[in-house]
Amino acid sequence: MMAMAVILSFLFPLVGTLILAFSAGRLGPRASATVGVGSVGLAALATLWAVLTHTGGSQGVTLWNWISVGDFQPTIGLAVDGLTLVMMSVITGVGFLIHLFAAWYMTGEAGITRFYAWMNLFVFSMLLLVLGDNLLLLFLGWEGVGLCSYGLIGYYYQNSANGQAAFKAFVVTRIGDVFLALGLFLIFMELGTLDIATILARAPELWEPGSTTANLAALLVLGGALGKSAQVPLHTWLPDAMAGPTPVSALIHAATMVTAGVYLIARLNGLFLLAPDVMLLVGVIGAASLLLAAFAALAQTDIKRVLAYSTMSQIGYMFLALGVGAFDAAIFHLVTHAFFKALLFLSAGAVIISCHHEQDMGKLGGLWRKLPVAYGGFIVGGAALVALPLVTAGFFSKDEILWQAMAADQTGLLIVGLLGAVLTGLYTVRLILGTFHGEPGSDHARHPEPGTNVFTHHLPLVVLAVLSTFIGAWIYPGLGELFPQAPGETTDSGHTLLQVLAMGAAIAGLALAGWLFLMRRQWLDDIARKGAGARLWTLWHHAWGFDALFDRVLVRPWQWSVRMLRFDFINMIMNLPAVVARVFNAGLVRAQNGRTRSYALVMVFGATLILVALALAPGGGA
Amino acid sequence: MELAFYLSSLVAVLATVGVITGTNPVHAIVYLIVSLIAVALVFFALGAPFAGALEIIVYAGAIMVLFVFVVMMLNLHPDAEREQTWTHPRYWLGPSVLALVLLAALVALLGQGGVGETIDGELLTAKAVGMTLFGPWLMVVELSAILLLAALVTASHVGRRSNPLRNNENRGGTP
Amino acid sequence: MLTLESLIAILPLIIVATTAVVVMLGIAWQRHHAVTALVTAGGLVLALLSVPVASGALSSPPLMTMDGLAIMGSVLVLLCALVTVALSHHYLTGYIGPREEFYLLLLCAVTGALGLVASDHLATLFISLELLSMPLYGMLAYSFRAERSLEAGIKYLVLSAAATAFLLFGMALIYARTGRMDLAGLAAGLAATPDPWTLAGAVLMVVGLGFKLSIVPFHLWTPDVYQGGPAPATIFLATVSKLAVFLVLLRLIMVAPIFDSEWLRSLFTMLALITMLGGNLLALFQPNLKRLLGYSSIAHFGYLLVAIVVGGQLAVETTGVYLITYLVTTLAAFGVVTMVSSPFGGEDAAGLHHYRGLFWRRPWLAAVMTVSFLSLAGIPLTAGFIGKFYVIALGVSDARWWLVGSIVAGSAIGLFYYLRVMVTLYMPEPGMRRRDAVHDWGSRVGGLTLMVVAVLILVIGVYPGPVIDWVVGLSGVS
Amino acid sequence: MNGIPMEHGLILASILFSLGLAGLMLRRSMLFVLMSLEVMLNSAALAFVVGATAWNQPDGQAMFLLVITLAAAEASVGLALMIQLYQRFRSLDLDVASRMRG
Amino acid sequence: MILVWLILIPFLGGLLSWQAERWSEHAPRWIALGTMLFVLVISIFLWLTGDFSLPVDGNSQWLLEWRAPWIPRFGIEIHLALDGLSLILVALTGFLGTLAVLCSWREIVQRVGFFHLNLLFILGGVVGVFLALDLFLFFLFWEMMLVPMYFLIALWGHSGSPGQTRIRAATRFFIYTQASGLLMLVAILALVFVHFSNTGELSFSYDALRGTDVPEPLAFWLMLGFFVAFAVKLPVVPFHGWLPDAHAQAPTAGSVDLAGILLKTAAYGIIRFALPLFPEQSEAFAPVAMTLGLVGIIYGAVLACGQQDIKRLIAYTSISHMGFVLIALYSGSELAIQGAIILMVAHAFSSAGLFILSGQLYERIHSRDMRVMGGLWSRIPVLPGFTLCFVAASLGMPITANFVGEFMILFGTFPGAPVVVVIASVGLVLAAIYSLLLMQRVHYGPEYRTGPLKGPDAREYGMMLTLLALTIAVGLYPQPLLDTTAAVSAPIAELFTGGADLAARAGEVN
Repeated sequence: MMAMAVILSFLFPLVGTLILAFSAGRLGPRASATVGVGSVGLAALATLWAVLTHTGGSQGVTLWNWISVGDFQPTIGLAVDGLTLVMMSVITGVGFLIHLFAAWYMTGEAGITRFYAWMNLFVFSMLLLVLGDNLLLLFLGWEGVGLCSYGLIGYYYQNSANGQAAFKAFVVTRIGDVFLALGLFLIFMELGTLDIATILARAPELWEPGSTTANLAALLVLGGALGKSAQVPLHTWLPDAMAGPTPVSALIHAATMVTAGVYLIARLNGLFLLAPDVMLLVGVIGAASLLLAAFAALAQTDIKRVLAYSTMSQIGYMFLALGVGAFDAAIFHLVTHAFFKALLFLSAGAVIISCHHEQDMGKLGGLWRKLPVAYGGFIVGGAALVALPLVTAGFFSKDEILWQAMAADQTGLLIVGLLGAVLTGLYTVRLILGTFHGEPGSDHARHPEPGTNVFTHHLPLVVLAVLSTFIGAWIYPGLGELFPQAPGETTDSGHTLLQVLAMGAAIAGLALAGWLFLMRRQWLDDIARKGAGARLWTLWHHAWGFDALFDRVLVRPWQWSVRMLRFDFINMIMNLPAVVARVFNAGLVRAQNGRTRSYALVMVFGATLILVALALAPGGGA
Repeated sequence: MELAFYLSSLVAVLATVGVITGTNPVHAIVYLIVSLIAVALVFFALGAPFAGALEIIVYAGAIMVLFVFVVMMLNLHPDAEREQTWTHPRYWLGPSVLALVLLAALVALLGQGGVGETIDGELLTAKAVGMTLFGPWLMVVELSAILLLAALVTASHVGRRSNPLRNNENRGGTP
Repeated sequence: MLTLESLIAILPLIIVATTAVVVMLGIAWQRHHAVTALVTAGGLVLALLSVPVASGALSSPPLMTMDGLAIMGSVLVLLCALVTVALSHHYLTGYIGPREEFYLLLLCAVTGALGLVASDHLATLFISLELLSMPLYGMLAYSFRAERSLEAGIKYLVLSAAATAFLLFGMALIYARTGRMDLAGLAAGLAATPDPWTLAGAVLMVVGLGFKLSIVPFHLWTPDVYQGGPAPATIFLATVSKLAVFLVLLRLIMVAPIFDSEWLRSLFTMLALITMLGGNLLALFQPNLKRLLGYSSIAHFGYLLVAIVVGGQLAVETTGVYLITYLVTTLAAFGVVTMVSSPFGGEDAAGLHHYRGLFWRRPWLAAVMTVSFLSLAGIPLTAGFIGKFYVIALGVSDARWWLVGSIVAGSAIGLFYYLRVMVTLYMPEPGMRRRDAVHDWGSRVGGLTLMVVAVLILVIGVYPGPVIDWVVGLSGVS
Repeated sequence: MNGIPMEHGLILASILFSLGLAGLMLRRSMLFVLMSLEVMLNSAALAFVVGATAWNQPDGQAMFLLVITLAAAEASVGLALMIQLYQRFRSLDLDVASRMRG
Repeated sequence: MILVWLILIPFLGGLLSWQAERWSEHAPRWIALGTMLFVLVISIFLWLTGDFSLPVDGNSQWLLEWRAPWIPRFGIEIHLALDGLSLILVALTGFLGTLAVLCSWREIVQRVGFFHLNLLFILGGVVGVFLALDLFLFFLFWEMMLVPMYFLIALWGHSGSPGQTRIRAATRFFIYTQASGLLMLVAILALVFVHFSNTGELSFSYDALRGTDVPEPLAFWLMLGFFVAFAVKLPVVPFHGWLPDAHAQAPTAGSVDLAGILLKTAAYGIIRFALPLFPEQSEAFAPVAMTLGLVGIIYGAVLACGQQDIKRLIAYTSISHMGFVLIALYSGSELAIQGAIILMVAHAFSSAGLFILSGQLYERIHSRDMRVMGGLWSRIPVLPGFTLCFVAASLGMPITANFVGEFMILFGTFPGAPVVVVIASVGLVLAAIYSLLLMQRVHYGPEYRTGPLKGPDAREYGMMLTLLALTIAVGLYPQPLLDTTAAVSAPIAELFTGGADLAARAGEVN
């Protein structure tokens, strides 16, 4: 029963993709949207069915044997447990809302069919990723997500910058994928299986905790997760990925793609527990990404880029949680983040469409009256992002993370987390103020066309807004029993203190932001315009210069070598015999000058040479 | 005997040098005849009078007359020969040195080996040669007869002066 | 002694010589092209038929032998001569001027070739070689009104005479050292270690024979003579002359111990190397088909020299098989040139541009050409591959890696120009003036012969068994 | 003195042979070239006679005869070609007849 | 006898289509199509009816076998045999042959009959290579297919710059392969003569020569002789020079055949001959071969990125992909060798797809230069989508057969040579770069010219769809292929470890 529901849940998007792909332009925009949205809607229903019929524990269903050579026996098989169901719910639920909103957002765009085909495939791949019972099938979904992101980021393909962004997203995540692949090779070699359950069972038996192999395997898997989840240093693709339509950004950031890394590490928790050093590294990377992205978000002018960096920052929180062994907290934050980030993106989308594709904060402003729904979405989503105490979902999940960090005695990480909370307040307020308050910066912002469609515009925003409040935190079931014990579960001392601290940080952030952006605007602008402040601004605006660094270290040498090798120097070397032959030919043909005398000369020369050689040979050659 | 051998050898060599360096065809032919006669004397000195006689009759007599005849027929003059340049060392040095080196190599090889046979000038009569030729060598003689026939046919064909079709000449040799 | 019975052994030679006399008388009586050709062909066929009789003879005349090698040589010489006659007939039909002498000269040359392959004595060797060459001067300069034909004749005469002088001097040195001129005698006289005189003599003989085989560096005459001579004369030069000379060289190696010295072996190795590579390198960009075939024949004899280097039973077999494949291939290639050149009295149509797009005008002729060039290049399913296979096998069996390596290198270089020619046949036709075979070439005697030869290339390539067996049967002797 | 060493006879032949070769390589006139060829053939014939007398055999002299036959045949054909050459180019210069090359 | 027919049918069909040009322009096409379909059907029939389990002791490893004496002087036989590997490759030949005929339907309008003669002769030769077991016969087919391929490129190639380049490309192809082939012939002959001196029997038979005891330095050189011949055709990097030119200049059908099956003959040769004949030497040589494979992966990928000509780009990607195959073949792992077979099949599909697509593009915009493309997505319906699919296949996207192949190779090789796999994995990133670069330059970006272009017709659509379906089918369920070739790969994999095992066992006994 449940197996059926699960199969249906990922079959619907697949069928949707196929219908859309092979319609070859015969479907109109409405029909395409209907198919595209409908298939995900059905998937969401199927997921709901699965959730309802789920009886606990892990249930599996094997469709067929994929490959079978010796020990290498990956199957096309699904495994469903609580984690899977949570992920599925997020993917299909939030995904459905995003699809629905896209029906409004994409109205009048060319290539709706292509858009929905990709979107459906995206959902399908992500579902496969979370459903796969072995790492190879997971990898299949993993790569599929990458491909779909490529197709969607490069959706407006006629602008080559978008193509570049898509390209970058794919290649950077592919670098992570290669690490994951290597991890797979190592795991298979050591454990002889790719089945996740078996791996988790066998790894502790075969590997010493902290052994090199375990560390290496965890490290490689982590590499894969970093790429997909846009953590330092493989994060550079994420801001550029904003080139796609906004619903795509929402899908990538909220429901799919970037959460894959978190899911992977949570899924392979047993593996990481065997490698404490790597666990710590996960936390550190999360903390680093958190801070780095928060600072970068402060200096952005494009609303979508602010959101992008905020995503990176929030994923940093999740990694932080994973790093301290609080897998449940990480997934919790993943879920709430999915709600409010989807809300924020969709609201941003509403603003952008209403203002005729204007997304520069400098050119927006003063919209709060004219776009009330979007404003509402931003307020609620922003509050959740800032983790406004008690009323928002974000507060509960973030608090959990910080508590776990504290419980794990990772004071450093805790401080970073708190600092991040302050910064979050700063950039969120800056974003909302810049977009909705103040003077409009352009004609587009002065005369926006608000969305009016209740079903495709208001409904998704409202639903997500509701989920972003404490209700969202409420409906999270808690997966504690699936994971190894988190540090915070054994003790409760200091939890209250922490909560106060967290609340304080969030409110401090907001207060600081209010003071800075409302009272000291001028002073702030002056600082940002000259001297060290300007340099810092530039540095933050370019997200600490990672792009420039990679450009110098990787891209340019690569381009240089491509240019150098373009003419295939090895082949040129191999052509040397041909050149030699040509030279010899020229020389020999010169001797064929047609003169009998010189023919005789050459002949006599040959004879003489032989005779002289004979005369000089020891004993006359005898 | 020995003296005759070396003396006529010297004459033969000198006359031959005259042949290859001469510019006047008729002079060169005369030099060649001298050289051939000198070689014939060498044959006599070696004890092969039959060979010597044939050398004079056939070579100096018949073949050289043919040369003279052709030279007369073509009415060649010394100036007709366009070898102005050949006095320049650049043109004769290489081939001459090559020929000398070859000679040196041959002489060196001749000096290295050998069976120590000497020629004591014992006479070998024409009869012995004839017995050989018309005994076991009969087939060879027949073959040389065909050789002469072939030469005859070739010479008669190539030597044709008149063209059967005058305009034919234009056809050939177009590049 | 020369007995009647021993004459049976050289029956083919006698028949050919008699035919020559008959043709000469015929010319004197009444010129008639077709009849002359017919008589010539008849004589050659008769000679061919008499080969089995001759091979059954118990003794051979003095200075000659009729062993397996000689029989093989005779058969090949006669067959090639027959094809040449057929092609000559086709070619000379378009010739203005007396045509009949050509057949007479050809018969004389065949007599020489038959004598050469059967020679067992330096005198026979020498006189047969000259008998083979002398008519060739005439044949090459046959259309002497064309400058190039005359030039070819003169060049060949002068250089060949010089080569003959080398050969004679070499013989004289050997004779001076041993006092013997029959090969058996040489073998007996030189059973001890070779000494400088005989080696020098052998080297000079190699120069003389190498010239005829156009071994590098004695090869320079080849392209000019090939290009200038009338096509049938070139064919004869490329097939009969080379075949006979090579066989006699092989015989010398097999019989006379001086030719078996280590020093000479390394000399032959060197010569083989530079001949293979030189011939192929020379041909690379050659636009004239006849010159190109000349260069190619240089290279092929370079390959064949491997047999001389290695020696022994397998070498004889290799020589036989390789020669057969080389002969059919060369006959076909030149045959096409003859076909295309025939209708014109002037210079032969040998420029590659004459053959551009031949496939779309004369598909079968182009097919013959393709097959022969594939065979020259040694591509499987053609006779040439069998030959190349044998040579490589021979080199490998004796572990002569340098030679094997340069065969491979030479083949690779060779491909370049063979392919160039082949693809030209199929390129779109140019608009420019072209020369062409007569329309009904395929139904004429020459054309039919050509087709048979081409089919033979394929048959030998696909099913070489019988040919190999035949050669194996004959190479057992000597 | 008991006879001439065979080497001396052969050295004489070698000298003549080399001179003939030199002539062949040096001269442009076909007449001289033909004469050089005669010299070379003659030197070879001399070598045979030297051998024959040294071994006291008739074979070498018979060979000599054959060589003379060849020389005669060669000369006749050569001269015939030379006449044609002269008719065509009004010159005996062999370098003129070098249209085929390459 | 059915094996003989498998080889003869293309040849006869070729002759027939040549002559059929007299009747009508389309007759040669239909005859050629029928011929190739016939071959395909026969091979599929054999596949369905065959039993591919590992041979039990005493049973022949061959599914079908046919032998007849040919040149008794050297013990040469016409010896044909078929096992799972040959069968799959023969079926592939039949399939790609069909595609080659189909994709030339419109492209070739001149000398149609002769074109199909050449095409079918190539395919006949290839089938011969896959079936021949006598080494002489193998060499014969190996060389024979070159001639028609040469003509195909030289006569029907794309006339890029005036006339000459395609002939140069064809000549270079021919010389490279023939010269290396001759080296193989030398090696074969040396092996035969060693066998002869050991046993007194001249034979070119595979079975007889397999166990030949060759003295050491020679054995290594002989192995190298075989390897070079196959390396040129595969192609392995220093010997790859012929490939980009040949691909770029060849007509679509030629490229399809070249990439799809001719390259596979080399891998087949390594599996069938180079490894079993010289197991110890090959094992010693494996590090070098793997290094060459790595160089090929990286070098091919880097060069692919620098190309302007779309077909050259695809050609260089072939070099990169074949690097994986080479690594696998010398890994001594059954998993990797099986993966190599899958990758061979997958690469045949994906590269054929890309080549056919670039052919179709060429028919529409008359250029292969990517600088004059761009923004084609909006101008041509459907084709860009297919391009993306095959590009995804080429970069090893899961679901496609290429992924299965590459990952099986990497999984299989990792335990034996982890460093190699790590470096090879860089190739996965590079594959992404060059594949997407193709997409980027051709279909994305601003439109170079405007105006819609014709979409695919039923024939083109059908070809693409079939290829794509097969790619995905193999990607999702490669097991039938794996089962068919298991009996071939397992013994090959054992060749390498065999020595070590024996040594270990000997140690135990002592």
